[in-house]
Amino acid sequence: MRLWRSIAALLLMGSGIVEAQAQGTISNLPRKETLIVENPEGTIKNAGWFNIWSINAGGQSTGLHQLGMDTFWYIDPQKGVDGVWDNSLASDKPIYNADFTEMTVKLRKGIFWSDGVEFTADDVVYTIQTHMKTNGMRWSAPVQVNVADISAPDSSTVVFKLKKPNSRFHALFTVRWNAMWMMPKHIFEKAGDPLKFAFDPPVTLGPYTLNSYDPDGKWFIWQKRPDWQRTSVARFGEPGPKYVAYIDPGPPDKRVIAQLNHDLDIIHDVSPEGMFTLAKQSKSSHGWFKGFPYAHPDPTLPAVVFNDQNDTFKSRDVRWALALLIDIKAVSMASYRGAATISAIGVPPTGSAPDYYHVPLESWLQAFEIDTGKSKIKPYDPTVGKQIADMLRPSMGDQIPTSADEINKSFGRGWWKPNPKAAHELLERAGYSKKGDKWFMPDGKPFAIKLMVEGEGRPVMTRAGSMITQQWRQFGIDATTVVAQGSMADRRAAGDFEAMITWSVETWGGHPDLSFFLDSWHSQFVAAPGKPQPPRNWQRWANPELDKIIEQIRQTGFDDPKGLELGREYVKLTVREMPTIPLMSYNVFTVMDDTYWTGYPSADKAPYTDPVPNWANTKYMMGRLKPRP
Amino acid sequence: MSEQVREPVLVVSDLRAYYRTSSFGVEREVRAVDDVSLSIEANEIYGLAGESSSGKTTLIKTIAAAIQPPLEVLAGSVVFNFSDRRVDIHAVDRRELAAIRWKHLSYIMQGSMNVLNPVRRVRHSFVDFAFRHIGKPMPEFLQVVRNHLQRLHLAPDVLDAYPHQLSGGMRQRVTIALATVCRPEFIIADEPTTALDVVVQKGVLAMIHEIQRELGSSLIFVTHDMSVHANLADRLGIMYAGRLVEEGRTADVFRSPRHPYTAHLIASLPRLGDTSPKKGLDGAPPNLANPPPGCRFHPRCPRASDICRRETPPMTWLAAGHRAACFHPEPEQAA
Amino acid sequence: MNGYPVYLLTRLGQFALVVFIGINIAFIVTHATPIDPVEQSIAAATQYGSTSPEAIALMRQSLKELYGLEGGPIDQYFAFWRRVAVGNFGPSLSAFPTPVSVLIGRALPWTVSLLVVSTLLTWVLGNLLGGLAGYYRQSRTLRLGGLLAMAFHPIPYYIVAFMLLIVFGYLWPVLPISGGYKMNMPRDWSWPFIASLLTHSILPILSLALVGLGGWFMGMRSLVSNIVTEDYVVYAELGGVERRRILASYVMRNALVPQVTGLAMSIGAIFNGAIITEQVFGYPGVGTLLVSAVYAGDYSLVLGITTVSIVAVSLAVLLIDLLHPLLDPRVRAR
Amino acid sequence: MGRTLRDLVRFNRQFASGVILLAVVAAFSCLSFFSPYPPNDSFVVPPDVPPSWAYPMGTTSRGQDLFWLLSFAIRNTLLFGITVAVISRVLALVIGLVAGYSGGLLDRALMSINDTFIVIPLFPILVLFYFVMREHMSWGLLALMMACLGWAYDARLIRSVAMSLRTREFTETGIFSGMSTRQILVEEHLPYVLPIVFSTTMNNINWSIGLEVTLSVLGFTDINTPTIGVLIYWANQHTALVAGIWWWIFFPVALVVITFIGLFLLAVSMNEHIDPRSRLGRTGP
Repeated sequence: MRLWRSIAALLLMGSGIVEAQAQGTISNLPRKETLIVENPEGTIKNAGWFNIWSINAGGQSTGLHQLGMDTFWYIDPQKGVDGVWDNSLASDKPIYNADFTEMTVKLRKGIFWSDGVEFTADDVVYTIQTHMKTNGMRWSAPVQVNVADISAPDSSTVVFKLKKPNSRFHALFTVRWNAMWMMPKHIFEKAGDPLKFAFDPPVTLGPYTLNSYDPDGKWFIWQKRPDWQRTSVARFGEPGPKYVAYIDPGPPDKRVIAQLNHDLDIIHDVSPEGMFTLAKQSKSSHGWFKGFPYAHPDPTLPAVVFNDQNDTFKSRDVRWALALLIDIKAVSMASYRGAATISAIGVPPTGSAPDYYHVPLESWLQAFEIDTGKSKIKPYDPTVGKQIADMLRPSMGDQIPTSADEINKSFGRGWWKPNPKAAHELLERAGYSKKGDKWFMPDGKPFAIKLMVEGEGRPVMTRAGSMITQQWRQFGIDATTVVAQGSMADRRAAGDFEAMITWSVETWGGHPDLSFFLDSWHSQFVAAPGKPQPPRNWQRWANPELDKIIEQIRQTGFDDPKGLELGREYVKLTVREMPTIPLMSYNVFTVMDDTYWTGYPSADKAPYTDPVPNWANTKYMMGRLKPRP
Repeated sequence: MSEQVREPVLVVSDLRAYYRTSSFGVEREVRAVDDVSLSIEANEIYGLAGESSSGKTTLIKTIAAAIQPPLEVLAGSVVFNFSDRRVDIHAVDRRELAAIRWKHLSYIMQGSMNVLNPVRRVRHSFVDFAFRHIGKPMPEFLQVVRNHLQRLHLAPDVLDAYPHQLSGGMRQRVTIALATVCRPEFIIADEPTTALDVVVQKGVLAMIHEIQRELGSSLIFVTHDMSVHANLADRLGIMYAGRLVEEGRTADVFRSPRHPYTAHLIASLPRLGDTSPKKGLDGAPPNLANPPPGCRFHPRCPRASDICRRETPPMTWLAAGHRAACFHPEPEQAA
Repeated sequence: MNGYPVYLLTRLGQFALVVFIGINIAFIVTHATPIDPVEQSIAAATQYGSTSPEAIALMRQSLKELYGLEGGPIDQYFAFWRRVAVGNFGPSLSAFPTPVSVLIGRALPWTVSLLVVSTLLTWVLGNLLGGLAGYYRQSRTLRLGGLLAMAFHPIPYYIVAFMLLIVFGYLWPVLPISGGYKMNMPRDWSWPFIASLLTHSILPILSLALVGLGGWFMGMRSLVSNIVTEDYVVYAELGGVERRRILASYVMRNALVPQVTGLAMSIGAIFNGAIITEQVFGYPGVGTLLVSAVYAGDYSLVLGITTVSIVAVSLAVLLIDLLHPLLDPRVRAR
Repeated sequence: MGRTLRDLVRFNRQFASGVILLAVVAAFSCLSFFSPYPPNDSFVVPPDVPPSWAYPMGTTSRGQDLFWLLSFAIRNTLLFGITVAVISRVLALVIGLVAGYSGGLLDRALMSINDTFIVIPLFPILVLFYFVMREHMSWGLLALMMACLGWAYDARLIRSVAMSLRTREFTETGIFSGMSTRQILVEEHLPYVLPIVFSTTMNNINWSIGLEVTLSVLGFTDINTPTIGVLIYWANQHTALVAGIWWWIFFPVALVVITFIGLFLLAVSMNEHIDPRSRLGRTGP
């Protein structure tokens, strides 16, 4: 039949096209010189927009802020290439005057923009003044709140005059994920309104410059500057990859497939199962840890965040009761299949934090006691980390570390031991009562909790949430999980939730200072119910003791050891009050493929930076990457 | 009238055509045409009469070889003697059939109001049906068509009309024009005027008659309207329950029907000045899926006897050119 | 024959009404969402980075001014219609200050070409095969084809796309499963670029086609098997008209009339399918844009996309309806 | 009607296979009442066990017995489809009959609304609706919403039948004998329209289940109610496909495809039986 013949011909033609396409994922560039990285922002709506100083207009982690931008300082969430603190555009640490009303910055010399113009103090002054003049730029608000005046005594010195004392003003220019980036004066002063300028192509200060991008926002390719030696990272040697492509590889399944085909060198994050699959099926793929639990613990602390303005959660007894009903082992299994690093206290168990907080406070925690009114209990169980390791060992075998130290690093230390009896007593003291299988609130209504999770955006947290509601349900509380896909940020800010899985604690990772998040927990910033809450005190918790701690930190230098003491005070306070239930660090399954490149950061051999590729700190990774011989 | 004696143009012998269906597991056989024989001479108009579902339309379809499942021809033959060939219409292949149709044998279908393609202009139908037979280049062909239409007193611009723009009568005339444009030797017409009002009907009948005269074709047509038969047919066949029960010259049949069923048909025709009440026929026409044994008319026949219930009466010549299938025919009426 | 102008006017009026009602529904639903674009922007700007609550308050104020979100819903409603009238939906709130029309303009060609190609392909192929299957009812190949087409037909777009993804992306990875063309390929309309476009569109088109084909196939087949018994077809057969001519000019030609109406009725559903397919295959287009706009609370963009799709779909329906009288002379006369 | 159904089962192969497929699905969904586990609890059995005698469909990565979980899911999915179909049938019937019977301005107004619903892209509207309702977006509400969007196509069909009925003799008789419009519609016209309604129901169930699956898989529903879509959603969350937990994807997809084909066969064969001329099975409601 003729029909069949034409169908066959069509198929043949089709397979010809497929054949022609099958070779390589990238056109016109040598794969061996290209690093392909996932950009978790996905598809960029407005791909041709590189003006990172306008809010939310284009992509950020498209390589733009990792490879193209630069600012004074970087704090590494891990050990750092040359220490945690790196003077990048600055040649030295910030120099404050005695009452923290003036900050002087010494600039590094011999740094050039990618178009050959030298970077000087004029660029810094221009950047600050533009933000002072223009409303609605990304850093306009913090600049306008803090800076009274800026001046450049010479081409390599800038002096900030502050409106009021601020011992942490340098944080604005210290990269932890990102910071305020420097603008090229010679480009922007000719561009007119800085809010309406697309900055395409971007003139960069980093070691790479834009090669090409997809107008539909699926990929961005950067190329090493021939004059990379005139950038701040030249100190650490020549960056390895000639080209770096930041792409949208699609949902987790597609990312795994892409890396199995060696078409994606760094996956930003996948599900635990995807990680296990890659570990099993691909010899060249590996995570931050050599084996289980693979993932990189980000210095963020997912927790059950209560809306403490909600009547139900105003009572510390209720909050503690709910904490004592959680079996963290089951949550760890359900969320990360055991690959979580748990933390009982309000500091993420990552970077240098365990040494500063978890270890020194261990004995205090073990002695910590709560009085339920009927009994006194010591809720802390220091062996939970080990229990998780033991639980995993039968199925995971030698991948599970055996030394106590490694277990602590990988799985965390202790947590609260489930204690339904104590929870029962605490709830009764708070006026709750159990009738039959169900708990009732003091007003006689059934005790119901809606726990909000983010859904597909953070699948692991969604799983943790549904496990926790299951545990609460089994105790007789009518708990359900609510998916706030896409509307999470809004509802979190608006206080439109009862409890949610999110984090209100983020730290530098490599530095013990907690001001990064803690300053915003001051009661002066707590919004009235119904009004939007600024980050990051999502729990809207106000406590005079905490205010005192924060006020003292404000008057203490960044590196002052007194800061650490105050940090520990904060930890003890939050353990007693339980304003949120800290669960674990946010472990990111960043998977790196050795097929084309080696030298990625790793926990045991090379903890020089965080591998999670949307962090601007990953610029340090490029210098360490070497083509696989 | 032509005196020349020639072989009949159409000879139908012992034709048997049943509808065979099987739906929901039940086999059904409807004996729509059972052992029918007849012949039609050149230049003759043959009328086929009978009440609805008497099998007359099925017979005519079988003659036209317009057979589609579930209709099946089980026995007998339909043979045409055309000027250049002799054709057993059920024995030839599609290609030959296509060559015969319209050139030698054309067909005016029942419900011919709807036989024209509703989404195309009339001209296209003429081209599709007749172009290959006439064998002339397109402009000349269209001229032939136009002339033909004019001859039938139709304005040639009907060619540019869509069927829905024409009245029922017009459409019927166009269909007749379409059926006759190739000057066929044999025309089959199934209820050509049924749906038309009386005035239009008259015009159409006159037109059929005229064109048949002019072409010298033979014509077989079906209608249940006895007055049309009286006006048009040279010879008349009466069908009852799938069988031909009487056949003769129209005048003879009307004057002296021999089969009791024919007699009843004719007696029930209205006549001017006759006000006597018409006697109806008892019972209903038989179910052809399960016809009565013997003469199929016997349950309703006033003259039926035992033999009628047992045996099928054969077609018997009762007078010159007049035959009927009855054991107890009506007596002949004098002229 | 004054039928056509009247028909035209009625249809145009209907078109205007449909667009009006549709856009109103979209406006109401969009503005009922609790998502605040300012909060979304702040969340995006402060995510991970350092923030001070005082600065956030300032930022919130200046963003509100910048986005022009002041004024009640009524003011916004009228402002919106003014903007629709001039075809300018204002700046996108999640890609400020890029105009919504620029973003849509960039995405629309992908969706439109995906839709047009797959719809035409499906419709033509489905009708052709269905027509043949209805006419040549004995053909085994056509029956088999029909069975296959029908098996896919009742399955929703998502599941079909998902199955294709599994088969061609994982079990037998021969086709690209994401993106519109190969990375770093210059868009110069050279042969390799076109080939790349084609290969990347195979799966999205296939998923739309597999679902759609069965419907047209069955519709046409049953239409044809009814039309075959119509007097004019029987008559044409009796008239010895060539079979191919009967099939084309008599059977199919008449069956097409309702199938064209059917096409108009199903454009909306096919558009839904395209949005879903874009999601599954990471294919650029309006669907991808829409979902990300919804997440970002960018209701300028959401409303822009919904308006454009309502207008585009109704326009397609209108065009098909205007074509209808050309196919069916009986409509013209009415 | 009963006799017709019996005949259809006995002699129409399409209908019979549709009935068998749906009976299997329905029986399976009834098993949910005997499930030893509550549907929302996880880690009640060992995770990731392939299909075996103990777990005929294997277990999920969340430690749920897929067999029992799936029985809940298909029950909820079917209930959802039926709910949407019933509500939207009522709407389609009322609007179709009223428009077809009354004609004139009312007809034109109703049909304009009707055409809007046919033309309007439903998917964006449903997604937006999810954002409006958020956690109040229960299963029932989604069903109601879909019913409100899914009546248009069939209302048009019913209207055309009602229009032809209007010119029939019994309508005239009804009017002359003083029946009210409501009486005429309910007592005279409804019986003619019901068979069509019945067959469109199957198509409508198919349509609504399809959309529910799509919305759920993309995460736009309440994940506390297990449906087929929610099941696939969780499987995707655990990258079940690349992790080799194929049964978690395969069984829900297979079951829902069986349901679709079963409903579709019923619709097609019933439609052929009722009205061999009508066309069926177009995409859309």
